[in-house]
Amino acid sequence: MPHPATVTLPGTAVAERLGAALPGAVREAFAEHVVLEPASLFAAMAFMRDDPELDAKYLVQMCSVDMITRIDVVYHLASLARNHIFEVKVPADHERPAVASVAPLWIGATLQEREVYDLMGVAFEGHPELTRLFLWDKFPGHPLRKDFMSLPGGQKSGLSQFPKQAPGQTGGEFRPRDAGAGAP
Amino acid sequence: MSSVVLASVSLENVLVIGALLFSIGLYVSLSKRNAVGILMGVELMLNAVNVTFLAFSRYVESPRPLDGQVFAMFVIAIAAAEAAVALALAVAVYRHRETVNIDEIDLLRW
Amino acid sequence: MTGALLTIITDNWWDIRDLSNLSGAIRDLVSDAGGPGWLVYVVAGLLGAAGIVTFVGVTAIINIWIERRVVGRMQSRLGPNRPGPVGLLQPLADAIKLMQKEVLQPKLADALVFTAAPIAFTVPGIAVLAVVPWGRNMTLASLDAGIVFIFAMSSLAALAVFIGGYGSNNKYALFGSMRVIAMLVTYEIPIVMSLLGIAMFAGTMNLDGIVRFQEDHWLFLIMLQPLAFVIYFMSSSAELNRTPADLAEAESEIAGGYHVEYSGMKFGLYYAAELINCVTVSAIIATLFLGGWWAYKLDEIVPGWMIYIGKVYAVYFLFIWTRGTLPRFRIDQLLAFAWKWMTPMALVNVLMVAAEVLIWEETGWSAGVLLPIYVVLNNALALALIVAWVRVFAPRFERFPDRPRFYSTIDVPSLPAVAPVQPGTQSQ
Amino acid sequence: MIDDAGVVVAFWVIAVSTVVCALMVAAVRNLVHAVLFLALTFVGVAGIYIVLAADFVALVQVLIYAGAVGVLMTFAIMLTPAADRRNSETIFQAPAAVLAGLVLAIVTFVAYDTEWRISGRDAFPATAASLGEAFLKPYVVPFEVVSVLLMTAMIGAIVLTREEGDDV
Amino acid sequence: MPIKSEPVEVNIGPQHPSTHGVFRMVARIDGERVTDVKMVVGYLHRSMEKLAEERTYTQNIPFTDRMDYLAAMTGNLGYCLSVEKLAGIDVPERAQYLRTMFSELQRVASHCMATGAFINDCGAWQTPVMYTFRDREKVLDLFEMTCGARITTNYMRIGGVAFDIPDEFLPALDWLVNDDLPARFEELENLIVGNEIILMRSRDVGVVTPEMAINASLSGPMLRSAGIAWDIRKADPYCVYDRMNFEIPVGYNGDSYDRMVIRIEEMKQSLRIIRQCMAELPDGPHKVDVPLALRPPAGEAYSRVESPKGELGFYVVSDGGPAPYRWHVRAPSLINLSVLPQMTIGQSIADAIVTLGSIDINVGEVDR
Repeated sequence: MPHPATVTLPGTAVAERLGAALPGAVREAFAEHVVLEPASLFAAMAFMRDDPELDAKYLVQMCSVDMITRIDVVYHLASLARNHIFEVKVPADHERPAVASVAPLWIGATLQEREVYDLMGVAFEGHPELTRLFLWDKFPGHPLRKDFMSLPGGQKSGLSQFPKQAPGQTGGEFRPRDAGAGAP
Repeated sequence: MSSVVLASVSLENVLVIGALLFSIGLYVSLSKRNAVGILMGVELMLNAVNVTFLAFSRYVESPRPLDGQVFAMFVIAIAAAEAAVALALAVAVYRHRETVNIDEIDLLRW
Repeated sequence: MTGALLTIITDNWWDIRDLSNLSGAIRDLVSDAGGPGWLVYVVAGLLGAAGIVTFVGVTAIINIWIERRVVGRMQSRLGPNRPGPVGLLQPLADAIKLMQKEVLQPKLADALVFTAAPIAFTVPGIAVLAVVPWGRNMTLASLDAGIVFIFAMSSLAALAVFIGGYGSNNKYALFGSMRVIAMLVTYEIPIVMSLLGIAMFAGTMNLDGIVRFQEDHWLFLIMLQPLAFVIYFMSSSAELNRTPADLAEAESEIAGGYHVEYSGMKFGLYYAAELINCVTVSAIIATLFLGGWWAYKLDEIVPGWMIYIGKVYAVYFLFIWTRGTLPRFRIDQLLAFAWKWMTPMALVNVLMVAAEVLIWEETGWSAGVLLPIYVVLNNALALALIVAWVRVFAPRFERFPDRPRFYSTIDVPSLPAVAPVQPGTQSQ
Repeated sequence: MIDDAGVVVAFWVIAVSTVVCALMVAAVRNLVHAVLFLALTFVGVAGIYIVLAADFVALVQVLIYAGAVGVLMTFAIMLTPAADRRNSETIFQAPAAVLAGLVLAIVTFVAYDTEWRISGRDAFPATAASLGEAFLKPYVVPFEVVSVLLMTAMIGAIVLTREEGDDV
Repeated sequence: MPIKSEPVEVNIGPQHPSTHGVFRMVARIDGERVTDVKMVVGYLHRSMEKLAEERTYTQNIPFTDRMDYLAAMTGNLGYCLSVEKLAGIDVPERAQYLRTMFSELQRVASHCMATGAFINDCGAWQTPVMYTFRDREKVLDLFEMTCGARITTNYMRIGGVAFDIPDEFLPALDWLVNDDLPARFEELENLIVGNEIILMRSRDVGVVTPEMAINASLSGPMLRSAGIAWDIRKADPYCVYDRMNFEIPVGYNGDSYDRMVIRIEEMKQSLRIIRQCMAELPDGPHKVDVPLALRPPAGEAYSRVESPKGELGFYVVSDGGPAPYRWHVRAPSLINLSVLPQMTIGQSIADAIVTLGSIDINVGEVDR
């Protein structure tokens, strides 16, 4: 008999279902994920969790991605009963990222939000005890941010110190310099 | 060594030791501030009494010499019961008054 | 003078089973030499004590090796085999290591109590061996209230443990020592009750007398008193806080128990004291239940004390066996077990024994007839009691409760979303 | 009259050390040390019993006093953590000392003054069996009364220290 | 008037014999009862997610061994699957069968470790741990035979497996799976699961209700012990799991006892899978070669694997460059811990240790 494979709901289906209930909650919808308005995040999440259709009772995982201009907080929600999974993103300001916390909705989110706060600096309002999870309290800055290395006095990061192209060559094949037979 | 004088242990010597223990017990129970301290004094006094009982049963002429030891056993049993109740009292008082110093436990009603 | 000395040890050197009562023999020797009366007791006492302390010292060393090898064997691994031919020098290596280790003392611990504790813990353990009969007349102090002496010494251990826990001024240590004292006090009652049965049957509390009773009536007391043996073994394994009752130094819970602050030779003393206490309890069980140095016809051939030490190690193996296999009780389960199971069973045992001894006294039948009946009766009764008690009182535990269900596909019931409960506010 | 030199030496050594331990109970500053010295005194007194040829009573003394009462005292101290642990004295210290000295003087005078009817018998043989007889033949009523007393004391202690919440 | 005993703050860990690594639990206890639990993690934080952004996709594979160092194979597999999903690489049949076989072997090894450590926490001093470790050694020897390493195997590559299995691998595996391990599991079951004291110590200890399990996004044995039949190998089959027929054990009341029994049953099911894999192992290439500096198209992918600890997910975001732009790992151990306070508060301190042992966390995975 055919094994049930997890269905990944397309962002548009989620957006249309969500838009019907909470107009204005969805900023835009892509094939894989849906982007929510930060303001109506908590309401949208509560709706998605309690909606019999979406039934997102299982928060699979949450993390954050530093997109230089903004910081995306990514949630993967799933329904075990219906065996479907979908992705939700919330953009947050890059300098002082702040997003509503979903800890009151899922216990699983408590530790994961503390990790995102610790490594990316996203402040979650409404989290019962938002402290650093891994690093010690007086650690300067949040390591997973792309601009972390450019702290005053911070070293240059590993690979990025080598020039991407040899001098004077633009694109195309790399031409080795003429080594001149045995020149010192 | 002055063994001539002390060649033997007479009844009086043992009674003196008993009296010494008794007076120390009396002093401790009268002068200590802590309830448990007082109980220690009482226990010492009871021990002293036991020593004298056994001394008499060992030395003094009597139809049933073992009665002294029977009495000593009864004293030990009762002392244990008394210690248990007294300490239970001390703990109960501590629970209400947060202290076991007898100076501060003077109200008849709390 | 040397002639007199030789009379103590019979002509063939290996057969010292004729060594009559230690102090009696020495009294003849000293009185021949014209010494004052009281000197005899001092010399006899010292000699006996020296003998017992060397036995204890040697046993402590050997036991470390035996225990680690046997437990190793049970865990399908080798156990110490590096130092010495088959790891025999391992205990020596441990002892030397412990001796040269620096003895740390926490700053706030009060010195007097901190140093007194290990000594106070070891002395009662060794003192009990003075009462135990090693051979036909080889008892250092055959007190006529031997069993009460054993209780007295084991009750002293409670105070010593407290001193250790309180002295080292450490939260874990105090926690551990409180647990141990609760256990010791709880388990003293079943111990006293179970040995009461033995004293009643043997008619005397003198350990020599008990062994002679077993010799005269040609049986081991374990046959007459199986229930007492079971109760005594279990409660003494709790008294010695060995698995399954090693609550005190439950490593996985409060690391270390009452001897957590000790290091160097002080810890060595605690470690040795635990082994010595275990040997002492094995010695008591061997004497009271397994007939001490007497073994049917065997003790004519083999010297009595060899049989006795063999029995001590046999019982000691039982303790190692339980230590090797059983997991640990929780403190409340342990105490409930003592109050709800051991003490009532011990009471029933005492009543049984009283009835039987009364019948034996009143009817005046010969022991030869009555004792076999008692043996069968007691064993059957013990078995019935244990099974009935477990059936009635033990919580319902079938061997393999509710096997897990097996699903070939996922099946998740649609459950209501639950409001997450923040910690601390949960079911209080 | 005990005149065997060894026993006399033993008696005086034990007696003096017991009195010293008793004095330490009064003098030592920390309450827990006081309890430990008390336990030592109990063991010392047991030694005196043995010299007075009461071996069974000595064993019972060690068992009940040093074992049980000692532990009872330590539990009492542990159950009252906030109370001060100093072995301090009240204002009645001086009068207490005087009274104790007076009692000591009177008892020693009486001891040495009256001439006791010393019996010439030797020390008792093993006393355990005869004590058992004594308890069950002449003193059976007090024996039962004491057991009842112990029961009531136990129940009293439990009732005093039980809290409402405890499930007994 | 309750006895005023001031609560004591007890530190369990980080150097504690029973916390499976440097995990610190600060428990406030009142007598024996635990009144408050605070978890302190981060002692083993190596910030792998930052390092991964500096290395190419293939160079990141060794990180996955060192996260859950007791289940390296499933770590490698999870990561390779997510990159293959991102880059659209399909893996030859033989590699898929080998991957399934090795991840099931890794499950047996990890569950052996978990069961042994759990019984050790219950107090059976070292004996059952020795038995389970002896069985785990045999599995590790098989790993060493194929990829040279016992723990940090680094065996899987993007597009297949690093080496093909040597000739003497299959006979050895056949002996292990058919003759040796079933008897060992029988022995383990009788020695421990039927043991009265273990039953007393682990029944109704650390109970998780089904609703709380889903809400706290638990996974693996934790979820299945609460009575929810959810397993990624069944729900979202990867490799060749859809061709295997096996069953997932599910418990009743979510206590430590159920978790232990489930782990032992899962080991038996793993043996079943391995037997089927060995029977249907096809020939063919064990790897499709992928350029070393693989540049997957810009985009993101989340794929998940059923590791012994639970659902191990990899969320990889690529910007077209040789190194991943963002590399996030869903660590089942960390998420399974979020429900620890609810489970231990109100119980005795000894039960808290047993509960922690039954969750079977791996601090390398918690801290990453």
